[in-house]
Amino acid sequence: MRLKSILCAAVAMAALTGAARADILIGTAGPTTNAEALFGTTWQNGMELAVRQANAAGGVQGQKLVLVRDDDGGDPKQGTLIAQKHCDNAGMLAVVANFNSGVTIPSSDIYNRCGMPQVTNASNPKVTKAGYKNLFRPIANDLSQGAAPAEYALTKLGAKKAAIVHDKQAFGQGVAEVFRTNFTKGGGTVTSFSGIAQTDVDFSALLSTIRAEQPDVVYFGGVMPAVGLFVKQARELGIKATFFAADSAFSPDFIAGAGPASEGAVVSFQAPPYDSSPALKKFAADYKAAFGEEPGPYSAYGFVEASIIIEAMKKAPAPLTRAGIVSEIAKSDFDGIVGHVSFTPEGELQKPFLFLYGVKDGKFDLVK
Amino acid sequence: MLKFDHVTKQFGELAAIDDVTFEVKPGIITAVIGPNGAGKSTLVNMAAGSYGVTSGRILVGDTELQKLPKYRIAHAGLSRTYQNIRLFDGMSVVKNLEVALVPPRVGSLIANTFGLSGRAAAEERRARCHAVLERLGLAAYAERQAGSLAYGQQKLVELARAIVAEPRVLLLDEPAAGLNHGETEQLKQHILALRAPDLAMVLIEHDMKLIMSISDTIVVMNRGRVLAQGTASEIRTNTEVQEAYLGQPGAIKDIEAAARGRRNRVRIREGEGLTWHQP
Amino acid sequence: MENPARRASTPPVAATRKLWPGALAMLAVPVLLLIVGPHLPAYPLRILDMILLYAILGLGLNIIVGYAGLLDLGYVAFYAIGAYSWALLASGQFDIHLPFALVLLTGASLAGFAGILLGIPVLRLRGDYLAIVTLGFGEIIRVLMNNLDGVTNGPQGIARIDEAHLFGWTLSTPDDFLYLLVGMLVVVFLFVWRIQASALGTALSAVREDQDAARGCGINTTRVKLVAFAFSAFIGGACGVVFAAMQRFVSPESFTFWESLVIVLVIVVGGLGNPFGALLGATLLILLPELLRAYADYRLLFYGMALVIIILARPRGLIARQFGPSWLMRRLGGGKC
Amino acid sequence: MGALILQQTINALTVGSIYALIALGYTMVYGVLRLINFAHSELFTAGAFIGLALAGALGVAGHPTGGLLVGFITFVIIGLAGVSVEIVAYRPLRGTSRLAPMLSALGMAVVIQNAVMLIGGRRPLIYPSFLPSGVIDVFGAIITYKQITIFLVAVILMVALELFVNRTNLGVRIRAVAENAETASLVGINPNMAISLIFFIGPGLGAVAGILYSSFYGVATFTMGFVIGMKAFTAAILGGIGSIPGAVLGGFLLGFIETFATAWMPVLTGGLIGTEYRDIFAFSVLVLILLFRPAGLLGEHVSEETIVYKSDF
Repeated sequence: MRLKSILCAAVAMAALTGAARADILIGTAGPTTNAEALFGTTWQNGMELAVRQANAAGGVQGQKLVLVRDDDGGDPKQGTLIAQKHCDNAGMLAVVANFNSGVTIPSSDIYNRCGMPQVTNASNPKVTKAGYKNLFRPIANDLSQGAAPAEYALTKLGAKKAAIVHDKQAFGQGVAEVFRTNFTKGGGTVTSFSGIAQTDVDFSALLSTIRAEQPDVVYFGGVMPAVGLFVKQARELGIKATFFAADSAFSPDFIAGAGPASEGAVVSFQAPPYDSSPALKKFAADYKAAFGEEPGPYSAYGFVEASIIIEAMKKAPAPLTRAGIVSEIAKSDFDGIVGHVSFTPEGELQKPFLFLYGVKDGKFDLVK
Repeated sequence: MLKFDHVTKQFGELAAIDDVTFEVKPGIITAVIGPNGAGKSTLVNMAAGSYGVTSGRILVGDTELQKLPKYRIAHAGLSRTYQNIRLFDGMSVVKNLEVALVPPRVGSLIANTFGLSGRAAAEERRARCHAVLERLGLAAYAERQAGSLAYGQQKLVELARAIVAEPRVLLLDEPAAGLNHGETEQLKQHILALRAPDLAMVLIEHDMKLIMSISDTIVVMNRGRVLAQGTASEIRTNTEVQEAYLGQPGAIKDIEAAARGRRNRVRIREGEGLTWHQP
Repeated sequence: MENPARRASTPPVAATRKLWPGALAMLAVPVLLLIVGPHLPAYPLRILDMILLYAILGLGLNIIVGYAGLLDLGYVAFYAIGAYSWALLASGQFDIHLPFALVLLTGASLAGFAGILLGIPVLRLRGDYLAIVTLGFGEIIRVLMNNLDGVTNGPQGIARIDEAHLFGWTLSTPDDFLYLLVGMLVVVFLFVWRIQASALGTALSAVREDQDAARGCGINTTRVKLVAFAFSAFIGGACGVVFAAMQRFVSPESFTFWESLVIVLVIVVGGLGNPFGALLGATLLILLPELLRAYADYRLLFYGMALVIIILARPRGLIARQFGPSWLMRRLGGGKC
Repeated sequence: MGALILQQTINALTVGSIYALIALGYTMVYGVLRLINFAHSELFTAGAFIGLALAGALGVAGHPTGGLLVGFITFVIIGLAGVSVEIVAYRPLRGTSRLAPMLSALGMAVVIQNAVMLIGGRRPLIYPSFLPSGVIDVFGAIITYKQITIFLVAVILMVALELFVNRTNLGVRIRAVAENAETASLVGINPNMAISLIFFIGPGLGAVAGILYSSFYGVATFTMGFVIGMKAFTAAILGGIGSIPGAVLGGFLLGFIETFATAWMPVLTGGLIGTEYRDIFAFSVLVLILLFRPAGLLGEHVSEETIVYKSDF
């Protein structure tokens, strides 16, 4: 037993180096070196911003916050190792983890065992199925992300035929299937439902086939940069349909990458326009000041997710404990920069919000 | 014991071996000689299963070798050495020999692995290997890596590997090539000591002195055909043989090039320089 | 006259060596792991579990790559087959809940069977052609897992896999898996060592050194390669079952080409064909990226550099082939061998 | 229908051109060192990034003629990088084992990819096209000038390489080393010189492919090399690795297999087998071809007795 406590102490010490003893640690893990590195990094930057602003405002209960960033490479195995690392660290009181559903599911087991408040960015409906009380998802799951565009296409655009393409990843295929279900339910016809590889860059073969189907809308379940390439190549081949894409396309990269081809494309995103409220305007400006670039597609989510933890910490009884923070997060009831945050008993957002944007004159323009 | 029965080998248009028939008897040493490209190596390679046979039969006892895969030919009791040494360089000398004694049935191999059977047999195989090494004066090198030995020793290890399985037919492909005088003499003694009533030995060699001194019968080949067969003194006086050996080397080279043909590698042979074989 | 080649001879003087010093030295490792392991905090303990898992994978792949000299770049396929066996046969996916021991055997056997099925057509290919076909096989299996939505849930993966129970013992914490993995390691280690020391090992070595000469010596090279493939795949499959039981979640992203490369790295960095090498290689390759976490963005850069430096410094691996368990036994046992 | 077939053929030729260009680098290195140069795909990526930086520095982004200059300079830079990689990471390992240099190459691939990430950033870079824009409509199929340019550049480079290797003194030296380094050194050819030359040309061509690729698709990401590298390597194997015409054939063939699998498989199987089975189809074709031609389409089948290397690894 003595051996164990000595080793524990040694590890805790090692983990704490770089952070003053009294600091409160918030952990995070996401992909920062693989193909999704841009998402993971800018997502974590969003949290970083929230933490910095909290510190500038005097920290939480007189203590400073430190964000411990880790790279899980989108790999479930690494995700579980990091989860255990965070769990073992006594100074770590909450985590924002993980970015991918496939990593969140196995790691949530581990976070659950050590009672760690876990706020996730994973949108797959399955993530919250285990019923862990310490797991919260402050974003809309794939069900609403796929449903809203289908409804919009049917009612507003009067679309009859849709071609659906997805990247065979948990997220892309998930939203694409929801779109298919809702589009068919609403009386539309799905002309084709095709999978591609996430790393694909050449869609000419598939697009040539889709062109022959003459769909009214094309839904792309996938992420950048594939979605930008897809739209661009489709226009080059003369496809006239309206394109729909999910949140990762809500980025200047999409408009710049696809160029004029992006005009008219509809993108779903879980935040109102950056210029729609002073809070969002301030976020976008602060982000640019801190990191020298525009926010990434998931930066706002990262900011909100960290904010939820920080808000809970402010209210939790001192001394702060993981359990105390969990119960405070569950009681969350405040307006984040993107919308009102409060959770169902399952840890889902009470009222998921989703906005649809159309690209107009090289800018995202709220359409719904 | 080993019988070539109207054997022909075509490489494209060229008949490297053209209707060859002769028999190698047990208990004696049969040498096969001939100028470069006469087809000696092709004959050995066909018997050992490295080359397919175009037509004809090659027999050990009643077994038709030309139908068998290479490893079954070994099981039929034929083993060989190579013109260019082909030892298992990274393995110890004794392991090299053990390869030739690996049980043929894969089922028993698996059983051995799990320790279900064959412990005694494994010991016995090892003992046999050591015995053969002892006989060829290699006992001291048993645990050395085969690739680390001197050339002459490697040649002997190859011989040891060829005889450890107690073959009925032993093909020696230029065993003395590259050996110095003393080593050749030693080799000669070993070959002579191997002579046994139930072992047919075939010797392919360029060293005429060695051949004349140990062969019981000599087969002379030229341009893929058997030119003559007889004892050393008969061959020496045969006029046809003399002609063949003094004949045009150029023609022979063509055949050889064809025999090795179709490979896209630069090779330098004596006096030839760099040649390109286009695909 | 008697054929001298058949003359019997007395075997060499029986070796007077002791077995216990070597055996003791080797047993010390698992015993130490069992004593120290459970006292480790959970994070290092989980890393230790991963190291053990990759060590076992390395031992398995060594049979093909290290012993038989055939480069398999798709080993992860067998690992995946094992993992999905547990995921499908012990979860709510089809509401089948088989016991762990049974699935361990089934999953490993399925993988072994897949190894044979793959081996029959492709084993006549040589060198890099075999490597690329195995790579293709690995990708085919992964893409299949990703595409067969009705069976494997596709990219969503299979979650909420059962907890493993082995003869009444519940495997749930990292400690539990430490015991299981140490046990497996000992068994697999002894097994691959047996292979190396047995006639099968001799045959495989001959295939590695010179396939044609081996055939000329009477080795049915295709058959022994097939056996090697099956054994290797069997071990890979068993590891997959354990991995799925540990994670209680499987998805295709755990079985990428990169995983195959990592397992090849484990054995090459450690020492090809040497069971100790696999242990050392796994330790290094799993520990290194974790230790480098402090370097954040530079982590993988340093990881790559470290790999190149290690390989440049020890091109034949950290422990050369000949310094395997047999060597250790001789070395510590004294006497002649 | 005819237009669709024509369209898909053009699509396949474009993709195939890029595969073929990258495959050349693999096949040349393999032909000489029997090494799978994992770092090749990352040099391809680095080429695209350096090309972009150069275009910015020279102020020629988006000009086809400026592209020629950028392509040339990038060829030289990446060529030199390739030579350095060989000298640092592969040369010391020559003659040790076959796996050591291959895994050293893997380590280099990780290093280069992460260096590109750290220097070039994680954000997908919007790539200015160096290719002329415009389309022609041929019987209902749309052919872009970009596609035509890529195809032409690839063909010109491949013909130039073939001529270089077969008709020039340096080329013959390379081939001599490829055939047999030992023999070549006997006739006075320095194998190191020839190997360096190969590591200059192969990655150089890869870098040009990188610029073409990014110009065509309009984007460059630091991770783009890995998958396309694997495909190009597959193409090289398909054609018969070590053979230059083989790499070209393999590249185009893989382009066709992928394109037609995507376009027709769902149609032919009534939707039973979707586009997501493309890679399975491609690898299955590879396996089948290798079963009937174990050394690839244009590779040479070496008979047992003439095998120079006794062991595979």
